[in-house]
Amino acid sequence: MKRTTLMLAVGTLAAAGFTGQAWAQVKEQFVPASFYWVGPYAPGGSGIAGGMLDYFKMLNTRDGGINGVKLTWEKCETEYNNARGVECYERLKKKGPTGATLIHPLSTGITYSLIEKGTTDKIPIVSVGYGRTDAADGRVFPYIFPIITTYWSQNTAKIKFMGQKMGGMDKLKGAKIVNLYHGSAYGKETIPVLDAQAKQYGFQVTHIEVSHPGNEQQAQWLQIRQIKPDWVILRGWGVMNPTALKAAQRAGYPREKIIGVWWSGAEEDVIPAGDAAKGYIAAGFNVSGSNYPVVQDIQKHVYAKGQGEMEDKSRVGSIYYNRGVVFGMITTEAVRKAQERYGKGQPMTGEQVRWGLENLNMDEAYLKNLGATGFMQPLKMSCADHEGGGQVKFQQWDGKQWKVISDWISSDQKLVRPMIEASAAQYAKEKGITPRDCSKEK
Amino acid sequence: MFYREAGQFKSSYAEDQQIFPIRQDRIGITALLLVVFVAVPLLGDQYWLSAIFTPLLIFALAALGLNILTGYAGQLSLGTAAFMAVGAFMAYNFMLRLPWLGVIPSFILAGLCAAAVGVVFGLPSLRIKGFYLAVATLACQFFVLWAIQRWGWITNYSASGVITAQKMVILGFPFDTPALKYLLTLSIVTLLALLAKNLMRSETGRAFMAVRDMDVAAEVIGIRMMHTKLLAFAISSFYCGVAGAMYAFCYLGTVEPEAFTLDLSFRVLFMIIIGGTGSILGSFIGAAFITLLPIFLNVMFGGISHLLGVEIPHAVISNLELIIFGALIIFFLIVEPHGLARLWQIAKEKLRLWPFPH
Amino acid sequence: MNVAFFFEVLIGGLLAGVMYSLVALGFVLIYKASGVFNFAQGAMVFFAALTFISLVERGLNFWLALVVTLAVMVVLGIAIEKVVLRPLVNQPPITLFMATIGLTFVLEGLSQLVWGSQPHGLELGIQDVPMEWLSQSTGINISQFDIFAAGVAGLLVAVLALFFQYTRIGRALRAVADDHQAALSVGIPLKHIWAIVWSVAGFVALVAGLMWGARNGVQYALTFIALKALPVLILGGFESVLGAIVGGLIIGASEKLAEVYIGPMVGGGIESWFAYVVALLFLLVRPQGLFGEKIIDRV
Amino acid sequence: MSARAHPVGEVVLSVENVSLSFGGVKALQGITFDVREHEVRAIIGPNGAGKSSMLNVINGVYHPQQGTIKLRGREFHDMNSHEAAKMGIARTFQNIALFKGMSVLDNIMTGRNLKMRCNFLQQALWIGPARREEMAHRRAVEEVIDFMEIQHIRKTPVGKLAYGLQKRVELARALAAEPTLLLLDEPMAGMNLEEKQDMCRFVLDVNDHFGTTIVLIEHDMGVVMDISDRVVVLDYGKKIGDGTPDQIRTNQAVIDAYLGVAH
Repeated sequence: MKRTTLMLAVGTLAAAGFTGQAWAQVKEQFVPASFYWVGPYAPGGSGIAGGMLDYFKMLNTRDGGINGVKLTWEKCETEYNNARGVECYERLKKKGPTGATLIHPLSTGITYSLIEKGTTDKIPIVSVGYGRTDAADGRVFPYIFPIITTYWSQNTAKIKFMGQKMGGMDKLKGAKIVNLYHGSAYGKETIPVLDAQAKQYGFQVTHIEVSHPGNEQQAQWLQIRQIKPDWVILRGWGVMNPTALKAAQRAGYPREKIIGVWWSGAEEDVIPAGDAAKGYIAAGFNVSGSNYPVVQDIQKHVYAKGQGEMEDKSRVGSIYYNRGVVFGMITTEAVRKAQERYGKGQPMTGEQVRWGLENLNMDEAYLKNLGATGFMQPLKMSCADHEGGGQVKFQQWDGKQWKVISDWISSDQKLVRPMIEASAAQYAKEKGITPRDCSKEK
Repeated sequence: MFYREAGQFKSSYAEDQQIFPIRQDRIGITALLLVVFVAVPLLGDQYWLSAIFTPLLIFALAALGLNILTGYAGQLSLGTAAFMAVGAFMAYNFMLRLPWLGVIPSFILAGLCAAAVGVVFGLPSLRIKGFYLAVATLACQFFVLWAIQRWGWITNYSASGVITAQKMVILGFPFDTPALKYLLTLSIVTLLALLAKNLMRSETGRAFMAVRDMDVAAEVIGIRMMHTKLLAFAISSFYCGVAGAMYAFCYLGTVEPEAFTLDLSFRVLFMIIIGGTGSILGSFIGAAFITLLPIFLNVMFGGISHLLGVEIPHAVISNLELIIFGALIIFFLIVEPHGLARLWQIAKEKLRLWPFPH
Repeated sequence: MNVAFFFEVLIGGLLAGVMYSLVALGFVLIYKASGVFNFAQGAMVFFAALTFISLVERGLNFWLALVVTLAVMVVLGIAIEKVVLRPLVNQPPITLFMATIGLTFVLEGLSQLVWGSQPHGLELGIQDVPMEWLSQSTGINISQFDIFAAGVAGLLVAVLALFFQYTRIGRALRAVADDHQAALSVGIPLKHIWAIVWSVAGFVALVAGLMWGARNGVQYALTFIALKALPVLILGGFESVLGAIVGGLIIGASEKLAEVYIGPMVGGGIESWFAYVVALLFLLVRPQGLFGEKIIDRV
Repeated sequence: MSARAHPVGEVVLSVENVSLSFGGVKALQGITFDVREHEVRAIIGPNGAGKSSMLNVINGVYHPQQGTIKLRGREFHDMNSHEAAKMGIARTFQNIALFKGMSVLDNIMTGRNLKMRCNFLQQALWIGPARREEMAHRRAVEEVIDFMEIQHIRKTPVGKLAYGLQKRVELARALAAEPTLLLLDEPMAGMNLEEKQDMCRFVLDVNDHFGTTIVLIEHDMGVVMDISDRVVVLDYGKKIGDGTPDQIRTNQAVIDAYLGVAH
């Protein structure tokens, strides 16, 4: 009995050693999947993880990977906790034939912790729709990619949307806006941009903080009721979102006047609020729905074979899930781009993928090819611009699902970009970094 | 058979009061120090150094700090993370505003700031005991985090409240690789652990334990209650503060106030309960147990699903990890309420007598 | 100062305090009977509410789901007594406290393992909207749900009071709370009592879970409401049901008034710590809480 | 009693008109008595007479509502424990108040805390002065250990000791402080005859060797009459007798209180 166990153990070890050996020859592109499946933010973590990994699976079955290079991954639970996130990163960064392709930390805190590590290890840190805003300046942050739309950009798009709704930007003059934010780094981040815009357009902004976790907001909404604002910006996270909507209902504030950020705009943020959520508007850099070709391909190639990540199949096509698909597409397309330069059909290193990311240009035609027209916005990255998109769509909850109510609304880069560059320059100064000269990059 | 003190006679009280009175222990600890100071940095790869050993040592230091307060002086505190936060953010400020100070003095000053905060929030301990005090320390936990987010000066007016640790250069020598950061952490932790051990076997340590075991009797034999309790808060917070500074500088590199939530306070409390209250060694064992167990479970489940060839949904794995983590805590509390350090002690006693049963 | 607004804040705060009291009650029951500071109360609230809503969503009738959930909570109470408390009997309070933190992890993992981690909406049939007639006549907005919650809390306290006063088990429970040793010596089986009191606490957790779940949705964050109950506990005293209610009202009202009137002066968001500071200052005057028993050191 | 090395001298402690109550319970009512240098003074009385409360007032654990305490010419309204210790008062408790988590040696070492001068930094560094101080006090403590004949249990945690030994360790801890006034609260309660004899011997030796003034509460009349110089009798918080053992033996009020005469 004992001997068999021992032999089994030896056999396992040998097998493990063998697979380690085998890596060097196989054409695989390894992507760490460090997300969170437990805790208060599990709906977001598990949905995004599911979307991204299902997209990889679909690509592996449908196309046999990226030019024949199969995608592989390993999951790691971060619990949305910095220390765990760093451990996951360190554990997974050398896996696969070329090490980690890039990593989605899926937490602003973890992203911050990985900025230096990623730069040293030459592994791109990709934070799609979160993370450090000023890292959009690729000259100072060569390996950090806050792709698509930063919080600052998003915020200017929101103001633009409000202006449109009011019938022109000049109508914002004298308007009152309340910024209801989560008491955290994430929540506070848009305050400077809002203040700058308030000056520009002449509206009045009041910042009201909700302390973590945000399951009590009576006092805040009483204040809002006193102010009687034209708009309320909801910068929430987790339980703060449904609580805000409920509290708005209790205070008699119309939900059509509340505009959330994309971390306040998933099904999971409104369903718990029940009827109170009806009419609420949220920004998004991706939309919900499963009738896009890319999602249908996932259904066909993955779920039809019973290999999907989501236990609850109704979540396929939800906001978080589709966001994960966007994560997946950005990942694979960066690799594809890198292969164009460094060798088709070869696994790419982190450094090569960084080049791929910086030269990524996903225009409408490209998106159509991916089956993602309207699913996500066109992206054009560059050495200096690690954001690439900067557009937002607005969607409204009708009690059952999110309805898109606007086209892509672009942000005010004239305002945001100088702020990003100033902030990045300060970081560079503090850390003694000499920014890259992008004209010399190929 | 090989582990016993027969034949080792003490001829002075000084010898009797050594930290490791038994020769075999002294050999063991020397070997251990050689391994961690020489072999680990030489052989360990980046993953082990920067993701396992360094945080483990930092958490051990925080646990040691809490152990001084809770384990030795008997004052239950849930504010550990707040003291760490003070240390982290003040170290950043000292380095930023007084760059000529140097890394180590900045750490020490940051620790002293944490100690000052500790004393202020330790004042209620003069009137309040037990769980009431524990809940009262939550006031500290929440207030400090709030203040850090609120007072822009502390984060140098960063919009998000996140700070980036400066480069560490000591005497012109940069500590920038995982191995060097590990060595720096190890040196500080070893030194502070030694100081704590000395302190705990001296008058101060005895006063702490006296206050813990029976405060009325302690007062009657002349131990000053206020002085002793506040000193315990100060020393404990100092340790936590230094641990916080290292958490920012030697480990993560950037920190946000949310890194120091109540969760972290609880985690450190776990470490001392599982490791052993009132034991320096226990702080280390506890830190190792609490930091390594979730990682071990995560890796193990990954291995199991790989072996079986079936893919277990990750949500199941993550939740199982949580359940096993909780169950193991309960299990160890039942098996040895005095912590793993006590198990180690019992094992040593058994070993001393081995192979004779009594 | 706008008087109507002041009263709106005050009344709103008092009613929010009732919601805190609901959670605090569970802590008090267990502390009174077994001297255990049950950190898992928050997780129990989550577990109960999630079990209930999942059953309802799977098509069970409201009342049937309620009964089944209650049964589950009773089983849980018995299991906790057998597996966790009994082996730890006579251990210092901090050890038991730590065990309940371990229990928190188990419960959180278990509930999400069984029912998943998706948030759910919960409708109790009472709309969380301001009462029209009141806001029209006085300009004060009070949600009818808050009144309902206050009623439920009152009813719960009444039921508990009757249970403790008039049932055999209740009397035994009170005896145990007064003196464990004495209760043992007159033949009250401590183990059964503990299982019962944990079950009762499970019932209270279910009620709190339904109330909070109806307000903010049933999701993991329900576990956080324990943090709202802690200052209530130290203010009211760990051992007093009345203290939990009065403490809740004081904390709720002072917290909201502070956030509205002091908050803007210091940058807002003070709710996270204000309640604790109020409780702390209060403790400095009365170290045993509002209704706790005075401690005399005997030597 | 043979000629004493330290003959009874001046009054060192006088308790004047002390009253103490807890809520409605009057524990002490207008108690007045004094203690002379080098004497063994006993306080006796039935259960609940207020004996322990009296000791607690003397060394500042309880704070009386009324009355004063004069110690070596200094007058206190209410004593605080730390001050009392500094003025040379040490004591033992009725229900042993040892530090359960510590070894015998450490327990006794705490008795010397007031004599230690090094600050915590020196102690942490374990440098010269702190180390020398620790050793010096260890030597002093070893003398107490020898005196109390507890060498064999030096390193044992006190929680593991038998009751009689714990009482002895507690006395040792008090002695380590080199007190001039020692308060003993039922040092022989719960002991068997042999242990009692040992304890009697220790008490008398302490008085004899170090000249320590002793105030002691004891139930065993035989012991009290044997070893004390003067006796105070309390009943229901009031003083009902005060004098030499012989005087007390014949005091009618005392006899009534002990025999339970109907009032």
